[in-house]
Amino acid sequence: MNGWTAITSRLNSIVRGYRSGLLTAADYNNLCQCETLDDIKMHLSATEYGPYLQNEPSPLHTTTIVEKCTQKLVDEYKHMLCQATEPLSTFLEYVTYGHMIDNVVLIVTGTLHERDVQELLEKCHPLGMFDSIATLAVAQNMRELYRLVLVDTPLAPYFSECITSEDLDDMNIEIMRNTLYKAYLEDFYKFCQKLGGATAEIMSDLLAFEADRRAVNITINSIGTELTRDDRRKLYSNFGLLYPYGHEELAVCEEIEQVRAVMEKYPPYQSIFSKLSYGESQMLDKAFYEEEVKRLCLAFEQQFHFGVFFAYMRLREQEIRNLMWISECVAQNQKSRVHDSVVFIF
Amino acid sequence: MANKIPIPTKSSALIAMIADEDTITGFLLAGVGNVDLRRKTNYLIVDSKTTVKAIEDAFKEFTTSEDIAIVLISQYVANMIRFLVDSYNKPIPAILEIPSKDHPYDPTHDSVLSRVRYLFSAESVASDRR
Amino acid sequence: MSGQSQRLNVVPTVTTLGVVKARLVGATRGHALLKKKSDALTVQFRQILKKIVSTKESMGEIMKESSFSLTQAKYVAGDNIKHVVLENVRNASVKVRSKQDNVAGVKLPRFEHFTDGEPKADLTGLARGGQQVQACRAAHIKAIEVLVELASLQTSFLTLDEAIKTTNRRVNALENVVKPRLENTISYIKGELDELEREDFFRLKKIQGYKKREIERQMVAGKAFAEEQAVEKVALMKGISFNSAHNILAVGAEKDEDIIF
Amino acid sequence: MSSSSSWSQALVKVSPYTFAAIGIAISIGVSVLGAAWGIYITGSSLIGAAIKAPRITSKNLISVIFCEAVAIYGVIVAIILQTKLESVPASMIYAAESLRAGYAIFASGIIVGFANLVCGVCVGIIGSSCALSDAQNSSLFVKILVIEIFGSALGLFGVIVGIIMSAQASWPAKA
Repeated sequence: MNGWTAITSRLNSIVRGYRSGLLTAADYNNLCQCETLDDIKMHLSATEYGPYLQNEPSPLHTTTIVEKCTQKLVDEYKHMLCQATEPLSTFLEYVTYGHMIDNVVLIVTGTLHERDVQELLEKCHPLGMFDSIATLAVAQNMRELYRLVLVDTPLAPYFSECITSEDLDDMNIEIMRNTLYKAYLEDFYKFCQKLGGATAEIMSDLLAFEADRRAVNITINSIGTELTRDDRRKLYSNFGLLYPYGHEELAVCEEIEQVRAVMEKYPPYQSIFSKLSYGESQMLDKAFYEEEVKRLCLAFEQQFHFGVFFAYMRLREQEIRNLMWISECVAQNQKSRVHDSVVFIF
Repeated sequence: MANKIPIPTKSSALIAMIADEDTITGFLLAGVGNVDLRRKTNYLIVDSKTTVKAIEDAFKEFTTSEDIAIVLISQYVANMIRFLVDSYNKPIPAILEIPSKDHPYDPTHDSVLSRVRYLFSAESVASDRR
Repeated sequence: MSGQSQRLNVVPTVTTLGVVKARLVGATRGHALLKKKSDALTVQFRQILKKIVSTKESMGEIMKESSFSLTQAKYVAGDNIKHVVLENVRNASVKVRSKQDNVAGVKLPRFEHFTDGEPKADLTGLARGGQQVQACRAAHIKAIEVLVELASLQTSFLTLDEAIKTTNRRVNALENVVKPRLENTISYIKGELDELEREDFFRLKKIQGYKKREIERQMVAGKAFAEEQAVEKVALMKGISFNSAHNILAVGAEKDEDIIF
Repeated sequence: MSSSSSWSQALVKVSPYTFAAIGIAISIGVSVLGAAWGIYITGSSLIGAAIKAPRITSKNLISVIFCEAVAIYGVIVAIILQTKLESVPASMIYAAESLRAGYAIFASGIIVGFANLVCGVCVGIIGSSCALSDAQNSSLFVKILVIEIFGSALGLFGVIVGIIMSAQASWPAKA
């Protein structure tokens, strides 16, 4: 009950209330039956997304749906953040650092290519916005940008830890992103350990899963690229079930089957990999998402911890992904594929 | 043969695009995109805010550009500037109407395909005439 | 034949006839050749037509697949992936090369795509959905292949269409204008020549008749003269000419007329 | 042996009235603390959960009432205890019986107070869970209510023992 106050408790109930607003399997079944995007809108208007979609003009685009659903998530997030007290507010901020990294990296990329920063700002994920993000726009060169990132963003520790201003110029942008993300995950993990109690317990499980998933994905995706083993090793987060022995083994993997062999030594992941037929890797992401959702839902089974906030945000994001998938399938007339990637949350 | 347009043979040319964001993203991923020194792109992203004027300008620019061999244009975008597309009759750059994901492909609107269809149906009659 | 106006304005002579006939032969040969060309083009044209229709249909499929693969990538890697891609554009690695094909003398453009430099096996979506991104890239490259093929087909279609139209116009021109005109001219010249010949013949006939009559008359005259001679001989033999006086009178009368003028 | 400064001396020398009064104070004070803590936990969750599911408010007031009951136990026991507090002649004040009565009231106060404190917290946490689960799934309400009743029974045990204990308290007769 560390840091547990009436406000936290109330927010906790609110977030659980929000959770009950997540779409159910019945909703998904209905949505999967839709023929047009307007049908989807009609179905969604009966759910919590209704107010967000009701004023949209009729030729609906999938991007609009996704945008509005994200808007709802952002509104809820802001509502919670406004009311949160320490240490919950810090925790909530941590939850969005992932998006923030994406945004900063996007702006850095844009600045490298001398794009109009105003345009870039529009493309940033709303969850990853912070007040001073616009100041990054004034940077003229890399050195200045680096300085601004250090001064103005909450990500400064990660930057100063992992990246020098010279790196900004020649480092591969994806490696930079993943280095930052690694630092972020480790920091978040430490923060949760510091909070202690049920929060530490649950969050370490969730974050370890996240870290392991990233490790596996990075391994699989870097097979056949110029990423060296050492570089690959450096992108793995230093915690999680796979740390450290699994990481050593993953770092030297050269094909998917080897990854599978490594992962099958770990019981929680064995089930994921055993679901995949031999040589298939396309469904891996979905399997991971399913596992993640399962774990996130479990976080709601306990009370008096911050994991629910993290879990809720992640579940909402998954739901938005599902909605995007369904609406894209409907828009592209690929109804037969609808069920391929929808991860039911309940 | 006075009006014969010479076909330029060049070693390399670009593919220009006027389409919605997702289609362009896909093709850029494939490596079609190009940004030249003056920060000019060889693609135009059409969203709800893009004006018809902008599309027209881009279309004219792409079709008159030297180093563009093919212009891919989303069908629904082509419908917006149908008169321009229809009045265009040079062989190079070739205008190609492509379906976009939100708008299922409608062969009746394709200026070339409609001619093809017409010719197909008129073929039996036409072959007598020829 | 549509009237005599449809002929060349020539002097109907045998030489001209020769010239015109040579032109007719040329026109006929040209017509046959053009007809063949047109047939060849039409064959090509129809092949292209069929290909266009089938390629357009398959293009629909492939575009659908590729945009779906993008959806898959977006599902796994997040919506942000498109911004990442958009911002990372530098130089085109997939380009088009155009060359020419020659079909029955018509130059058809042919596009070929090629990858410039090494394909960017970059690390987009390293932590999430890199494989889907790669799959999406592959799908779009496939789509580009089809689109480039379609583009060359379409350009060929337009060019061929134009070429066939011109060729047909020429064939028709030869068939319906030039040839009839030449034929008309030939027949006109022939007619004229025949006319001349007939006139000649008639004239000759006429002259012949005239000559015959003359000969007859001369023969008659000769006969008469011979008779006269005989009579004269007789008269001479008799010693008296009962005609000579009369002859002299007649000659004298003619001479009198001359004198009057 | 300086008995006057040892703890045992202190316990004996302190007035039984003091013990009795502290006992009464603990019984009401700590009980109310427990009840308040319970209501605090339940109430904040209830308010939060009621935003999305307003129907649960009236039903889940029962959790608050359960917590409130804990305070009422404290009040009842305090009243009972204070009726036990009788005045005795000054000479009898350190008599064994007086000391026993003082300790009995003191102990009974502590028993009731702390039993009610943990009972209040327990009912509060269960009540908070009850509100949250009811908001998600109304069929869970009755089931959790049963648990809550068991939790609130804990306080009752303390009350019963406390009352029996206080019955032991008998002051020496005035005569």
